[in-house]
Amino acid sequence: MGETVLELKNIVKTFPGVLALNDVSFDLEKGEVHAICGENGAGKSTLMKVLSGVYQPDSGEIHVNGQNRKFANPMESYKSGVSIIFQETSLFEEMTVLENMFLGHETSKKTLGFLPVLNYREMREKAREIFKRLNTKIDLDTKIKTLGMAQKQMVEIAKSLTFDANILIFDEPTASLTQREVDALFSIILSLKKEGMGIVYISHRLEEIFEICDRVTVLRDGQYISTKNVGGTNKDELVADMVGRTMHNYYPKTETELGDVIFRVENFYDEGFLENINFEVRKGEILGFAGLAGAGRTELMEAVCGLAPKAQGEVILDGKKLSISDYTDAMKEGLVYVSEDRGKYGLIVDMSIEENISMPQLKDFSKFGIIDRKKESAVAAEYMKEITIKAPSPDFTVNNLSGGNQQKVSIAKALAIQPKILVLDEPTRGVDVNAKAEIHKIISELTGKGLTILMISSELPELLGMCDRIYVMKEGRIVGCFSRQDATQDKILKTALEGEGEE
Amino acid sequence: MKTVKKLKFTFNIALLLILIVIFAAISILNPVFLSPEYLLNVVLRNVVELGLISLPMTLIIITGGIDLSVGNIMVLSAMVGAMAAGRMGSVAGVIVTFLVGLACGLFNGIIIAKVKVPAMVTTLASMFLFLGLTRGMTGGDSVYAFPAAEAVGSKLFLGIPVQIFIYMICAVLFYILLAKSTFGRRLFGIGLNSNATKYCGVDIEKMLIRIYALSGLMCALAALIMIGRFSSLRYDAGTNINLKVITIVVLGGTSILGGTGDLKGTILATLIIGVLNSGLTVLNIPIDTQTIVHGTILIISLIAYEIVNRRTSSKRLKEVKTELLKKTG
Amino acid sequence: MTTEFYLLLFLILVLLFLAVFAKGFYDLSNLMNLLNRFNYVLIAAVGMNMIIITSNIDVSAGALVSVLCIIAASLGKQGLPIGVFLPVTMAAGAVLSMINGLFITKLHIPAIVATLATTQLFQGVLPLAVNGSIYDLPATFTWLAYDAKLFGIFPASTVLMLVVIVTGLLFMKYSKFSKKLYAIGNNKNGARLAGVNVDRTIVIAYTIAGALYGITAVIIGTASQRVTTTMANGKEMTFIAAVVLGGTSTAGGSGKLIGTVIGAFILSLVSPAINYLGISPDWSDAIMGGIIILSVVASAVNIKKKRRISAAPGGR
Amino acid sequence: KDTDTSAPAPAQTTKDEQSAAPADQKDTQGKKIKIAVLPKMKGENYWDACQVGAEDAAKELKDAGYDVELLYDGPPQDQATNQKQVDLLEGWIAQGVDAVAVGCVDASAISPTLKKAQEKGIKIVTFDSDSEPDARDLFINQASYEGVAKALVENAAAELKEKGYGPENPVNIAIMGQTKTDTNVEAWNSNIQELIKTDEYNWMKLQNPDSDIYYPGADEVETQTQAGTLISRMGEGADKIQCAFGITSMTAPALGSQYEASTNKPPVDKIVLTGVATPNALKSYILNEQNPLKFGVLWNTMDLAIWRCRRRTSWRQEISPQIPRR
Ligand SMILES: Nc1ncnc2c1ncn2[C@@H]1O[C@H](COP(=O)(O)OP(=O)(O)OP(=O)(O)O)[C@@H](O)[C@H]1O
Ligand SMILES: Nc1ncnc2c1ncn2[C@@H]1O[C@H](COP(=O)(O)OP(=O)(O)OP(=O)(O)O)[C@@H](O)[C@H]1O
Ligand SMILES: [Mg+2]
Ligand SMILES: [Mg+2]
Repeated sequence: MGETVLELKNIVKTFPGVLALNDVSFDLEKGEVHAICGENGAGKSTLMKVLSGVYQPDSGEIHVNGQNRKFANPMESYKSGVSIIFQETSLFEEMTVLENMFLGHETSKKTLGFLPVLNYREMREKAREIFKRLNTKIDLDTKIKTLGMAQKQMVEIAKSLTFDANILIFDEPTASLTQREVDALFSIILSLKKEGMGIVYISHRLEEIFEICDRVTVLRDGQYISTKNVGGTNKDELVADMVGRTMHNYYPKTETELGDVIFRVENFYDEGFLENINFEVRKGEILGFAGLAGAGRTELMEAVCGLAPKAQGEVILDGKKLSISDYTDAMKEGLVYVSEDRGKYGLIVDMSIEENISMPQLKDFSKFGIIDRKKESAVAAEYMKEITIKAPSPDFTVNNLSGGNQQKVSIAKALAIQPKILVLDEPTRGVDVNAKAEIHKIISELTGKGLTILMISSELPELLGMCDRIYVMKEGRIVGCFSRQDATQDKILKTALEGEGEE
Repeated sequence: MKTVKKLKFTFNIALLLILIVIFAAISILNPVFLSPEYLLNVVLRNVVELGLISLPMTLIIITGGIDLSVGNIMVLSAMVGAMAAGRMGSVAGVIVTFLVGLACGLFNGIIIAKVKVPAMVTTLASMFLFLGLTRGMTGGDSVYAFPAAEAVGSKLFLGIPVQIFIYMICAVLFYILLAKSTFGRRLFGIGLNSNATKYCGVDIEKMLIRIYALSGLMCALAALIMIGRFSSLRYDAGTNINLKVITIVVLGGTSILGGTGDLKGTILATLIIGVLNSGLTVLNIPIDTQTIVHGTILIISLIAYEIVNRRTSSKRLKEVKTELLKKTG
Repeated sequence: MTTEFYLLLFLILVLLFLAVFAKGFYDLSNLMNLLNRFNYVLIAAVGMNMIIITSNIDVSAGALVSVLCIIAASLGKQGLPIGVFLPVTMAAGAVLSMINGLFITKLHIPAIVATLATTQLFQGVLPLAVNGSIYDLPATFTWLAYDAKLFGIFPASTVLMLVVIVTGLLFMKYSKFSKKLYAIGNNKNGARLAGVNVDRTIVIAYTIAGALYGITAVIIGTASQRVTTTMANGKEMTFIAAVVLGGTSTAGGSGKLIGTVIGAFILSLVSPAINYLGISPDWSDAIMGGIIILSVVASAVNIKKKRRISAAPGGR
Repeated sequence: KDTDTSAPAPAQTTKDEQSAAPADQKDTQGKKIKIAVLPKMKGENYWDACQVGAEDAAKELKDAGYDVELLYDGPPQDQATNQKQVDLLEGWIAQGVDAVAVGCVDASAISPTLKKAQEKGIKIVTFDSDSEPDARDLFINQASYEGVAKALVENAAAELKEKGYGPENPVNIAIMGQTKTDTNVEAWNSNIQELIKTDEYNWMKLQNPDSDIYYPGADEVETQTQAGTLISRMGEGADKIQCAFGITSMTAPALGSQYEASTNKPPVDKIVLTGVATPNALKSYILNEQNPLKFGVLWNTMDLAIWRCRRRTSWRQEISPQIPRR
């Protein structure tokens, strides 16, 4: 391989009460893709933020292109050749694509010899060039808020290329992308790599690491663990490094006896979003929903649960036709939805575990409108034990929990409603390997107790590993259905892309 | 929420201390202040209207909203009520006052909840609207009190002004509503994360409309008391009230960003403002200086809150991490 | 179509209506009187617009302008010409408004609360500093309002306003700084990551607004030979209303200056217009409120519709 | 008590009354007397002059051997509401002041509190704008309601006639008050309207009370802008206004200054501006030949306040000072 373009030496970073990075070293060579992996909170993002000047390290050295550097803010690091695409998007919704790409480093020319005036023409040309390089077309004058996730991601990448960077950092770029978009992203990464760029790639999806990375560095609890050539390691070994022990079964699916059809959705329809949806599920079954982003899976489930007021169609549970006008009705009938976006829709993170659990059905936790706090606490404690939420007490604020535990709280909250049908939308998004396996185990156990689960996921291995049947959606329609035995990654992907398959 | 609650606890104690210090200082400087008659008939009586409106305002601010039109709702409802009383008698006057207050509150609530115009913008516009309606309808003249208003505004019961009883009852009811009831819990939910609260099956639009309507009703109640106390009211009587009420709520430790706050703080803050208002007057401190004192106390309390907030949360974060470490090994 | 476009349409309709029904409305003296009112509202609203774009707000603007009026008058009373007291007042405005900015950024106090507190300080300090109001101001002081007429017609304050608008429009389009303002209003954290010094930018926005309040104060103050200590109290609501009517969201990050210009003009128009229509100016607040409500409701409904369409699958 | 004395007393009364003070010296000397003065608002020159006068008077009384403490406070101009006035009054009542002099923002709103004060034995004097008659001991009326209105209309009519108007060439008038709750201003207003209905003045017409009577409120800027609109509506012709009365100390100077500021001024020999204010506030407009504000009803509020303080020891009579004319 080539020369070393980036070296981080013995980085230490503490936050009040947290040792986020403890003596971590890392290096990157020209033309390589170097993965960093580790569980939630391992320190991956922090390391990259130290590198890009968001945080300043307590001690340690940063060498970029052979020079020792100290960055006071991200702009300084950009200018010295390090570009980063942050985990949480940092785009400005109300501003145009062009304004976003050049924010903070607009090109300007001097008017009247002294007044710096923005040079829109030059910026426009540069932007067009970059999009040509990325092989994408986006109108430079549209506002970001009108773009979809994938396009936003593309703007982020384009933005990072407006600097003459030779080091590019992707912090979980694929968390909200689906397979097709991931493939497109990978071809871009590969071409950038060919151009000689050094790329840091952070992801929880280990398959991706084996697909495009050259080396992989593992962090655990802020400690440096190992750096390996991807060719010379395997998934189990990586995971063992990440969690500190060996793990074997990622998808602990227990085979259960399926009951009769318990739940049917017929002729479901929502103008502009959903078209003629029909599906059914048997008691105890885990029914998967695959599809590209924007295929309408979330929309479908929200509509079925009364969260999209304009949708129409029939929902039949236990042979009884339900009339659901809002989510309260759905909950009453035992139809419960766990959102894909924990922080935004799933949990009130500034409230305690018990308060979150009681929120959907406060009536049951109250007498004459006055809340029974003892009951709240007792019920929460029960669920914490049942699905092993790691927290000191039920009145612990959710915000202070790890991602995996937060996800478990949202599942506990759903379970407390005593659902008959549980809808899980991306139940393991952004959750680390260990917690993922635990959540899978919980899901399995629940079906063992007779619960029926509808599960949306963009990770095909997860669907394949957990589901009894998988429906595939495309543009608001169901375009395919596979049984556990027939389903393969290729078939599902093909159906999701092209819309054909056995209906 | 536990951190928040602990924090509130200490902050309320700080407020109580401020109240006691101010109270003691004024009483020492001019013992006239301590006479029960002055305390009841002036100090308390003068803040009842502000106090009554700051109760629903606390709820509104906790949901992340704001209502800049309360003072104008007050005067509009009192005015239309008084006009009705003149034609149809006192009872009709009371009913109309409450109906107008309710209508104004619903107007705000529906635009905020259904049309989704930010509360600040909606109530800024309705502030102009209600003020303008009052001004246009009266042409700048006063409206006069009617017997029912006098009964709540200028009569005594057991030697204590009637409105003080009304305030105490309302304060207790609102305290229970916010701190103990399911309704209150949902309000906090809306303030902290309205999306997630909606995904818990809470009808947020209905909740918001309800609290703005409730605010309108409380404005009408306060308006009755006010017109009864002064025996007449002019169109501009409400304009200064808007920001004063917000000052009280914020002084009481409710975050303007929504999601945190409690009514004990608001009640304490109401008392502080009341004692300051009347106390500084007895000390013959000119009104302008009084304004400075108000501003300074507000700033000090904001800074204190910020410091307490930062200290507690960073300390709490440390505790959390060590606890977690112990628990998970 | 944008909010600004609809507002402009509305404005044109109103102006046509007035041409037909309000006799004498287009008299030169009335138009110039209208401009006078528009000038001071607009100049302050330009500053307020910048502040609101960063998703902050300034409810102390009215009290601050009152303070600045007194500062201008106390200089003017000594016979100093406008060439002296205008810049000094602007500088004073910049400094005092900067204090607001510092409160907000350094102490992390939400803008509405911080400025609520400073309002009380401004209001209270003023009567202590000057006993009562300032009267009998000399001709040098009232020069701007009485004698300074461009081509014998346009009040010089209109020239000030035009300078502010043109500079403002160019500044918002062609300066790096304006991009930072929008970025902060959109996504404070994102802006920080993009290397924007958020705190400093906000403080500067308040400072610029303060300087503009200085101009407003001079226009208001020089309108007669007396300047009172409460001159502009309560005017902040009019400034904010102009910005909001102009389509700037109080959530920050969006809104064009041209909208604020139209908004300020519409609001300034109301009182004289209805007076010429034979209606008491007492109704002007109600009509202003009605216009703002209709406008924000219409654009909210419009946005909702739009969102629905762009969210349709296949339509990306 | 009867409040209205139609014939203005001669100005010299002021001087004569000075001798009245020492007469009561015996019962009040040695005892500390607290006198509170509550203006409608602070920070406005008419009322600020009252403060100066009150302070001078207090000093004079002290020099004369009385132990007098003067308390002077009132609402800021933008908050000239009865609530503020009542708040202050309550504080003074609690302290047990001996006398209060009030210029009432709103007669009906303040009267209950004034009555409460009376019950405590506090002497109540109202000035400028009266309360309800049974809520005070004495009302000092600077000028009788008819007197002011008559002076204004008489002079305006004379001036208008000079400019070529009269029964065969009628004029439109407009009036600028402040708020409808000012007892005195409203009395002048209605007296003016009565007067122009009489045969003598019926060629002065108030066309549309809605749009031609202005109530800008206590807001200085609003007063200025409405005055500006009014000036722009003035000029020659039946659809214009030829004569404007600014009948408060804020609106009269506002008319003067807005005329100066106006572009395309209505011709000075075709319109008349007039009003009620302190001499200082109108001085420069009157002196300016190019300004149609040629006269005003003026008085010296400083003396008014001096006088009030002095009178408190002998409550016997109602006094009206002269309306000085130019
Ligand atoms: N600003 C901050 N203040 C305090 N603690 C922080 C801050 N940022 C990160 N941490 C803590 O530092 C540790 C490392 O966080 P980091 O975001 O780097 O993890 P990560 O590996 O990127 O996790 P994920 O996979 O969830 O993105 C965590 O314990 C986190 O709680
Ligand atoms: N990547 C994207 N590109 C464009 N629009 C998108 C994208 N993702 C979601 N959307 C928009 O969001 C709407 C809702 O999509 P929805 O979340 O229901 O799809 P999904 O299949 O659940 O996707 P996901 O896998 O992201 O959960 C879609 O109609 C689409 O307009
Ligand atoms: Mg991360
Ligand atoms: Mg989805």
